[in-house]
Amino acid sequence: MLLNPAIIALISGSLLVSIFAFYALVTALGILRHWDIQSGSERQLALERKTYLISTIFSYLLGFELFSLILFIYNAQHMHDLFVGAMCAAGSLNVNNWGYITLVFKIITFVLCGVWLIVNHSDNRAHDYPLIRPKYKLLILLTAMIGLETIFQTCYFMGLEADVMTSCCGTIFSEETQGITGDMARLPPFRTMIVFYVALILTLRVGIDVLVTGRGPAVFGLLAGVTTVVSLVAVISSISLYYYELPTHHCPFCLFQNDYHYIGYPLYIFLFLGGITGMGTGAIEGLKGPASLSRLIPALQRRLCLFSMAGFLIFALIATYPMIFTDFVPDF
Amino acid sequence: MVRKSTAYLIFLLVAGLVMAGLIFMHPRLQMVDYERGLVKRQHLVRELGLTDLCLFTEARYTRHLSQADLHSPFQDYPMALEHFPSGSLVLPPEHLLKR
Amino acid sequence: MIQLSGIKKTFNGGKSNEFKALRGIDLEVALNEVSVFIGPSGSGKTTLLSILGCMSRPTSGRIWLSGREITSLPERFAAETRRETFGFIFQNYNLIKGISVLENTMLPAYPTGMKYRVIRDRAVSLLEKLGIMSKSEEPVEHLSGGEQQRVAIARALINTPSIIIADEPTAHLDTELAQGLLDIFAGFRKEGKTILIASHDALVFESPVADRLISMRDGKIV
Amino acid sequence: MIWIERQRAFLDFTLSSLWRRKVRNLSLLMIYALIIFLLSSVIFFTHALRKEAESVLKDSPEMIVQRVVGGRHSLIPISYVEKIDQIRGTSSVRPRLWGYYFHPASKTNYTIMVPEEFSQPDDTVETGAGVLRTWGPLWKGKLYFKTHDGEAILLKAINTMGDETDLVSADLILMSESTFRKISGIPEGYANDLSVNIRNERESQTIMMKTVKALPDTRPILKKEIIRTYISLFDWRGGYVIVLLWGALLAFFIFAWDKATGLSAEEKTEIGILKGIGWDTSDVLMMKFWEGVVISLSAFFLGVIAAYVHVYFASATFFEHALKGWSILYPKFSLRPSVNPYQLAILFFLTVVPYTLLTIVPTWKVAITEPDLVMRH
Repeated sequence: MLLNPAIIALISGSLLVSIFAFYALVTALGILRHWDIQSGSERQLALERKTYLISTIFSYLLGFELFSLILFIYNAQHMHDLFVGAMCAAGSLNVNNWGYITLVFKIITFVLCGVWLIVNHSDNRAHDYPLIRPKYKLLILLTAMIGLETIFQTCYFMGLEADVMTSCCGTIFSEETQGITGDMARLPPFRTMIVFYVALILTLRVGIDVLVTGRGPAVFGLLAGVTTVVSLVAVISSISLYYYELPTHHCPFCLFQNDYHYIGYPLYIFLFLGGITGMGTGAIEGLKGPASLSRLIPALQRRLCLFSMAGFLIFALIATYPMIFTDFVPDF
Repeated sequence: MVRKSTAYLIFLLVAGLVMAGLIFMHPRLQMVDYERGLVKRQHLVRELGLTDLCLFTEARYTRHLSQADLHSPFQDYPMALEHFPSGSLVLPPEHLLKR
Repeated sequence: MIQLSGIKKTFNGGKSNEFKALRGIDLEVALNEVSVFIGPSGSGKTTLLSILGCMSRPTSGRIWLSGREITSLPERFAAETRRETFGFIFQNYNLIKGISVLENTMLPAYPTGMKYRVIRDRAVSLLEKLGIMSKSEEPVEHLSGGEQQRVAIARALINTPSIIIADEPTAHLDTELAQGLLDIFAGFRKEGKTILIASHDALVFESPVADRLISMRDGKIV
Repeated sequence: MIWIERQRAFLDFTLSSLWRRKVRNLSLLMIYALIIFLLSSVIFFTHALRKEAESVLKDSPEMIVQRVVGGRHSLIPISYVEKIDQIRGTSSVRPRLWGYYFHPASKTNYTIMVPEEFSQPDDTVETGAGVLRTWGPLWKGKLYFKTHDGEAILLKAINTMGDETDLVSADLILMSESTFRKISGIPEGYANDLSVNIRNERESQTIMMKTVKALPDTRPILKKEIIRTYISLFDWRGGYVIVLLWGALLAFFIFAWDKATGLSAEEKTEIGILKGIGWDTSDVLMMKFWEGVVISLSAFFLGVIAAYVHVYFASATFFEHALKGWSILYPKFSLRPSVNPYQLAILFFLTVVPYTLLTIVPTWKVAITEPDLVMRH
């Protein structure tokens, strides 16, 4: 177990977040049990008031999840010199089995939180809370994810021992490594980039459709999800190469370092902005059914779609920039 | 009269600028002075083969804490109670804790 | 036209201290009129006004405002309706102590997201019209009862509501001030506003301003 | 933008409302800022010390070889030098002569040391700046020493090292080898330990293993380990102080929570009025969110700026006492300012996050005040 301020902050922060998510979940389930929108009884009024509490808690949680994600990566970055062989966050996360799974869960909870808030926001626009059931059932999943994330993170920090031999990004994200990280690094950069640009262009094309005609938000949501994943793979397989100007350095974390002007932060933030709002566009498509929402949703979808396209575009610009303005050519 | 939120936002802006100035600009202004001292310190460390910072001078094992042996924090007797304030703050050196 | 049908309101339903404030009210109130609800205290006037003003929901029964049903609105929409349609003048003025007259006047417009300048100009013109502009920067508690009443009126008007609800507006005023208030109400009627007043002050219901008297007792209209 | 206008308006009201109870709110703000100040001072200070140790000790010898007798650090025969010299990869080995000297008059422990090349005569010493600060009155510019066999000698102090190197040299007294042996009583042919320079630092691990194999009674200490000792020392220390400060933090959060829960009847009426005149629950929550932002952000900025000034302009005066402990001699040092967004994020997480979360529920409880409350008398 290592004890540094960031670890204390992360563990205690996650614990608090889990407690609040759980509290909100219990409240939500209580609401579902007695919910009756037709009734004007005092109990129904009290329940409606509780919906405010849940929305408030989760909007705060989204902010904290983002912060904790950034702090987690930054801390992994900062700790790397405590472990033999670690050169950046990739190595610190690899010290024990919990590091990467914590990171993956943190990303998923953050994205889920964002999508949930989008659904919640659209539900609040209607007079009759048409989405209350699906929305609160989704909270079960979300809370479980937050809880698991907290447990994994605690295991990760508890299991840290200084001096442990670990591998650095050079080996984890290397073309010789077995397993998923190696697979991603082994992908041919050129073809991955083609897949990336095709996915991006398709998403934008469908996005324009959504903006102009209002058709195809579900496809857009799906494509946004796919593009997010493809983009992450593309970062590892080729985008990183251009930033490092090294033919074999595939690390997705070194981008966060000073040497690369912290470019990782805007890069990933815009990617997730695009991903969350894009998937949100799709997620509320299934909710057009209720009459009270049928008029509100398309307008909302257009706005989300616009944000999503802007997010992906800026991400693509940041990713493309070094390819144009560098002499470096990786050997394809 | 200035609108209250405007006044507050100005305050935040000023505080933010002061903070940013301290965090990002001040170190640069200090750089030259600091570097000069650092070079001297590094020089001295190299020349004399020093291994420790002179932060805690109250006892042998705190003054050269990386050179202390496993038992010196116990004051020569394993049952002795620690009684230096800094003894409660420092760990035995890393290489002795290795399992 | 405001229509009410079968409005009932029960407090602490199902408990030993259950209290039936309204026991079935059917009523139609015409717009652009001054309607005065009269009756002894505890007769349900205030409860009825708060239901009419979308402040609370009836236990059962429905209300239509110009044909739109407003009873089953969730809170956030009720608040919007309350803000945009109604202006309230409370018995105790209910101004927020410690903040200035001007800010108190502007408060109901804050959640609308209107431009600050617009709200401010409107508040200033209302305060000027009511003759208390000179005190606009003073904290409200420094004002006399009559002045506070006028601040409360200005606040009720800031969102240019079509319906004004006044609960015992003359309770703390001497005759002269009360008469002044009624003159202000008369002016509102001329502007085409609907005014609903609850009062057991003879000065109010005997005044020529009152177009219609609705008397209540024990939660019913009599 | 409607959204911005709304937020500005809520901020306006929050500020008016906070200003009304200025004594109470300012005292809350001050306590909050004080806590952030303490935490950030600790984090800034330990981080700066860690950085300093890393950069200063970068040039210390790659390996120190100590001899261990009976589990204790003992004198090492100089003949060991040759054996280590024969190990491939070492570039130079030299014996280090150093020790402690207790000066009874000032009740201070100094470090006496023999540099590799000492150009002064035997009866002079070079001292660190801290030595002359604490030694007491000199006699004709000379320091009075007692040798190991009780003999008194006077050594002239010259060439005091400047304040700039105090962090590593404050208590150093450099002298010639013969003077050192006279004072310390370390016999000829022995040294305290050996410092070894290694050509390629990556091989230090192998060389260390070879050393132990060749000389089983020695214990090599690698530079990497020394630096890591300092890194984890300061990280760990920062961690511990924060754990200790948890008490204070907790007390503050309970205080804040209590403040949020125990709203006075007057405040409740106010919320009731706001609801009555057309504010929605979410508007009240938004307004209260801005209240939290105003308090947390102000406290955060004030606390962090004050901590920065404390650590980097005032050399962490408040911590001097804790670091100094019982020692007489304390180095003068100024640290390289190195605050990064990472430290700010930690601070934010430790202070603002719990504060905000803890006030959600009480805030919500007030925000759902029934709008018709103001109509009931």
